[in-house]
Amino acid sequence: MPDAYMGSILRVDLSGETISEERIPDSIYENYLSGLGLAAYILFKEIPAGADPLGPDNILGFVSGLLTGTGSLFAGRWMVTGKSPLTGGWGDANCGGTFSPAIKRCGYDGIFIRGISENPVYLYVTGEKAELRDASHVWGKDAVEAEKMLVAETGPRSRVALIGEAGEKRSLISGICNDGGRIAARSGLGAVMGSKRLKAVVLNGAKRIPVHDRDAVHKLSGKCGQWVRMQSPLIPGGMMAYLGAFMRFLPVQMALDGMLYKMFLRKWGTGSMNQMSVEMGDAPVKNWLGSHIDFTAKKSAATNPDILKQREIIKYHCYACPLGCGGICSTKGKYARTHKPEYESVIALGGLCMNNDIESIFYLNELLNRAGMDTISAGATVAFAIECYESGVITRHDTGGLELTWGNSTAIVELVRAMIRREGIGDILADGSRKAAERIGGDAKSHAVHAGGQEPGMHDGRDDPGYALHYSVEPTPGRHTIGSFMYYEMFQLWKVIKGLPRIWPLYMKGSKYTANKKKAVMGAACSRFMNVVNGAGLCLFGTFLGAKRIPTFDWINAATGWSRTPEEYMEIGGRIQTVKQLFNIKHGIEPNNFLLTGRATGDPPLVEGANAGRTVDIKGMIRDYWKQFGWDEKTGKPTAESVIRSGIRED
Amino acid sequence: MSTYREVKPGDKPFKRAYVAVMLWFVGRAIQSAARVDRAVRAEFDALPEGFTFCLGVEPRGPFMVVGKNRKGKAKYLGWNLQGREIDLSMRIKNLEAAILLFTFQESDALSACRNRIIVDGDIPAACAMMRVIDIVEVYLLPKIIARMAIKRYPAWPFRRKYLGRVRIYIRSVLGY
Amino acid sequence: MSFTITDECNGCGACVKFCPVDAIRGEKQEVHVIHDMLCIECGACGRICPVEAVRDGEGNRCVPVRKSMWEKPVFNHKNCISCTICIDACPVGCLALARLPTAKDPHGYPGLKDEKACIGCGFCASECPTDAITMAVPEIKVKRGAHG
Amino acid sequence: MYLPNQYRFSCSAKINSGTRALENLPMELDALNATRPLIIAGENSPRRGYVKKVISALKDSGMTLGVCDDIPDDPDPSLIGELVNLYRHRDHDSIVAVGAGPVVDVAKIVNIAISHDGGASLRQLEGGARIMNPLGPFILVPTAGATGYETSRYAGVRDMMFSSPFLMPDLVVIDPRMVPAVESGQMIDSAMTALTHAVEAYTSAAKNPIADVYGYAAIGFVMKHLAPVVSRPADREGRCALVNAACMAGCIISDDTRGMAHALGETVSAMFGIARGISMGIMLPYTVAYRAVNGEAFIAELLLPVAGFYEYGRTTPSLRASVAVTMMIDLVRELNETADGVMPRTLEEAGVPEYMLQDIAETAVSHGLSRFGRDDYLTVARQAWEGSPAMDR
Repeated sequence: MPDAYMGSILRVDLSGETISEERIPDSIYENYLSGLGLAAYILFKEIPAGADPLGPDNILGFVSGLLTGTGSLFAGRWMVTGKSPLTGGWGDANCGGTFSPAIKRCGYDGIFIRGISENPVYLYVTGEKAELRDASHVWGKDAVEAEKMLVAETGPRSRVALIGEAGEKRSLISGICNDGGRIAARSGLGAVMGSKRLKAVVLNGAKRIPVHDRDAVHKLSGKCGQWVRMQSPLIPGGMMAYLGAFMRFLPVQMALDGMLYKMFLRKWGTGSMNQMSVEMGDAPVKNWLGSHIDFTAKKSAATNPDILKQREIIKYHCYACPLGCGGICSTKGKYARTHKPEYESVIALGGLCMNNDIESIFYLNELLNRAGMDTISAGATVAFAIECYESGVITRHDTGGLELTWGNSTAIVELVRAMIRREGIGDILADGSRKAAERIGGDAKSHAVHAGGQEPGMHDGRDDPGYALHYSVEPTPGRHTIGSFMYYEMFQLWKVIKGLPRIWPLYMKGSKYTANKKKAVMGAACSRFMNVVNGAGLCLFGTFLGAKRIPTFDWINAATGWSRTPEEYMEIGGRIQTVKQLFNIKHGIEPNNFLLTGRATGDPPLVEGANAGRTVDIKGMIRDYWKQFGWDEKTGKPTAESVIRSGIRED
Repeated sequence: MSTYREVKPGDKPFKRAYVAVMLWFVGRAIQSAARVDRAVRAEFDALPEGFTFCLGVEPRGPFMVVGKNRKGKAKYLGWNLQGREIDLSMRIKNLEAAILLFTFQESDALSACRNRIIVDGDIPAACAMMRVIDIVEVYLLPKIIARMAIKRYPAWPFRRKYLGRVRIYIRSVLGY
Repeated sequence: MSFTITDECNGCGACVKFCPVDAIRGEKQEVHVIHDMLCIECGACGRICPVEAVRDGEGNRCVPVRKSMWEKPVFNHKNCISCTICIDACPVGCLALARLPTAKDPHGYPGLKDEKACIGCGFCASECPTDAITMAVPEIKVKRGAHG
Repeated sequence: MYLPNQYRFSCSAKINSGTRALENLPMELDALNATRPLIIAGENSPRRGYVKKVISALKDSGMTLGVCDDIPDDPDPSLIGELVNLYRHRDHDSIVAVGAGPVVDVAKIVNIAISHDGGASLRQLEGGARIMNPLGPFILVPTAGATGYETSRYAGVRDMMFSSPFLMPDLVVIDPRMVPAVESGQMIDSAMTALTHAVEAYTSAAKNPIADVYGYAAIGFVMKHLAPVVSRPADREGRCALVNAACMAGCIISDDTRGMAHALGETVSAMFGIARGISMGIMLPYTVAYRAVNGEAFIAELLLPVAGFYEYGRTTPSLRASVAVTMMIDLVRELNETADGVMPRTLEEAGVPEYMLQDIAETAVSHGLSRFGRDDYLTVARQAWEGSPAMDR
């Protein structure tokens, strides 16, 4: 009898319209956990080498986490996985809301979909049966509207994950939405769903999720909840910019304790960092060319977290989340309500494009959420287009009359609209900046910032080299949710795992930028740990509380009845990382090709601002990082030895 | 429902009393004027036998009734409408309008234009009665006030005006 | 372990109406059957069955309870961390998050949105990680009749 | 004056306007055979003393009144049921609605409900032309803020919408005492709504000679009195004229006359939280200009009520439409200056971002209030945003 996991998956073949259930042996869960690990294992095995990401062979996997529904907190993340059409390698994206428990309540740990349907369909799953239904009436509708229609059709308890217009039009930067505009955005998996003509997955189950020792889980959760509720008065939101500026001047760096960041999150959400990040050099500005000198505190004042908070109607809590960093906000215009724009969206659509019109950011955020397009990639692509326009690579004729200058919010909105509809220049840009640069040709390539085709998140590797490292080395490049040195500080893994370097409360800033073995160990630990976290379905923000305060490993033990040490879990994390890397190798990816564009790593370095003169020794760090996994340090390919050691059978 | 309430709007006893007194006096004055003034008598002569006229305030009064008795004389018939057949009734739509009229802020002609008076009956007779009332007002009121109350102030010889006024006042008060 | 129905069942169909997962099938006036893969052991059928024909997972006879006496969740907002686990745990979806009417707190707290729909299964209470929910029979407002 | 091939005009509303017009209430009620009126008033009416004045007008009538004076601005449909119960259980036989906007809507719907007892539920009577019989006695006392919907054939609360000529009140009592000087925003809001109704009815293809006269008066009153009233709120006659204009405009609106300014104004209002009259007022000149340029026949006639005989007579016929537009824009400019900042001149000043214009056009089409298409709306919205009306050539 499985505990914590449901023990089976649902397989759907859209071409043959067959649906089947498959039991997964316990050993798989023991070796790969559930969630991301389970998906990595299945997709690595089943997607044939060189498969077309938008073809019938690609498998789209919706997976829940191992801890979801067991009573552990922060366990509300679901993941969508597949071969990414954006990078050509492993693709996964991660989202909150209420979809994750819904997968398990239907009795599955994952739903894996292959094939291509002839007509638009949606998958309807209850605890009893699964079927494909006609979706022609919702095809073409935006994600929020379509979700409402599907919920009205199938009952109020239905949970829906679906694509918007961008996904339908196979924009390579589209994602999959749920819960009224939350979106698993990265890796372009919306396009995969669109290519399968699968509009939505509608889940309506009510099964109970088995737990080995519910009381023990609850006890751990109760303690963790205490930490989350602890809140002290904070400085006003307008002061955050000055705090950032202060930190920019300090020669020493304070190790960030996750409790402080948690308090920011609970009060303002991720938007707490909007201004601070620009000031301290964490947020890229002007398509990674600018700094706080270009986008001054006065300009960014419109993104003051207090201003965003004023529009909050109610805090938004994902499933099992005591933190509630999200918010439902009122907004002007066509849509009365919107999810509060996250930090990444605000910077990508704001500072990166030099746009300080907060109203337009709210609007773009809602527009992109409804269309199911990644705000980070869309913002970065717009910034790329603006730079092209300003430097004369594209002209007014190409843009269809749009005056694409820095900060022209009207033009930015028009451009994003065109991208969603794939009209005019929007059609060229709708697949992200790398594809756009290829299409435009000429000098455009030098203006695109990406790693392996995916635009990096809105954290500057020149400020925290850890980001640059993970943008470049992960099987899903350009991701800011895996690791960085700041994350490592907050994870506080050394407190529960032996052998990991500890961070002192104060250290010299300069030490952050040296590439050495310690950094590689830290990076690898982050990667391993995040694989465990994603296997368990936990939220990154929860893990920021610190390993002592959020009992990740204890929760898994209590929920499954296993008794493993944190080190063993980290090994599982490593195994998942290796499988993902093997997936990329299988599909012909050279890991070296995922290197982040030089501009974002300080090559050439900036001349002014917080990150002036800094260049990240990215190649050195990558070498050390790969060595940590026992992979070939030049090519990044897992050696036969490392594969055998991690217990992966390539059958 | 939180605040439904029933309201009795109440009365306006003073205004009502004032209007009643005025009506009573005007009624008696018409009666006397018909005896004193030739023009008034002529108007009454033209009216049919047994003609009754009432002036009053909607909806609950007060009223006054003036009639032409069998001898062809105008007679104040009191305030009660009950049991009478009224040939011509002029009713002021509300007490406030009556106050306007009887405090001479508004002439009866103006009042009629402003849709405050309902006339029920023969129109020539109504016009005749309006003329009578105008004349009576000239007798009763000093020139300054009367000028506001009637359309055009007549130029009467001294005898008619002042002697008539004295006679009418005496007759009205004494009631013969 | 699934609940079961014995042949004492008179086929009245009361349980079908209350089963949140549509696990009970059967013709009217005939013995009904609970689908063991679908049953979530909420016990609503046992509470409503007028002839005590339902056995729980361990085979014990379920005792019917008058519907007004079914237990309903009571929320202790002091302990509550708004994690929404209870909302998802509810098989009939009768809970919802809402801001407390008096407090300035921008976080929503769970409450019974649809009291009539509640089947008293107690899943919300059992899944609540902070024991902020207790199940209790709602106090009945005693109507003062003519006899005091 | 234009005589259509075929037309129909009906307006059951008797208007009783002027100083102490309220005092006629007892008599008028009597004429309607009503002895127990139910007074329905908004929640702000006790503060302004509206209900008190109505009650004192009914003094000496010997009637017993029911008073409900806390109808909120966003009434809940359940309220209607409660009022209907009250009406029935307390033996009322008529309704006196005191107020403007939602209060009157509630009162009208209550009147429908009490007149259709048994059988049909309210929901079945929704939409157009389902109410075939006259309703109970219904008297309206508009207060400051009346927009004209009060006297119209429409009533709506939340998603319930009714339309029937029988919804027009039997009597409208406009008394200057009930129209106190309010803040200029509200004054402009209601007057501009009335102006929009009147202009659209006056220029619509569904116009007819009698409606034209109503429209003529309404447009004239607003054009003449709005700016003076805003700059000098003590102007009692002006205020009374504006409420008269609103009532007359309300009498002539129907589905056929509500046009482009209406559709765009409502859309912008809903999307950006701008008062409905204000956004209609911004839109109105530009929609008129657009329609004139697109060759609609009756726009030139608009100059007559807008500017008066003299101006009309001395203007070349080909220029009349554009002069009318200019005069309406001038009115908006004047309001903008006198009522500091309450009345924006363009959509841009109203805080509408340029990139939202598309959405406005699309939403306006989806509301389907008039026959124009997305591109028409977009053009007009852009012109209103920039403040440059469409001109010939």
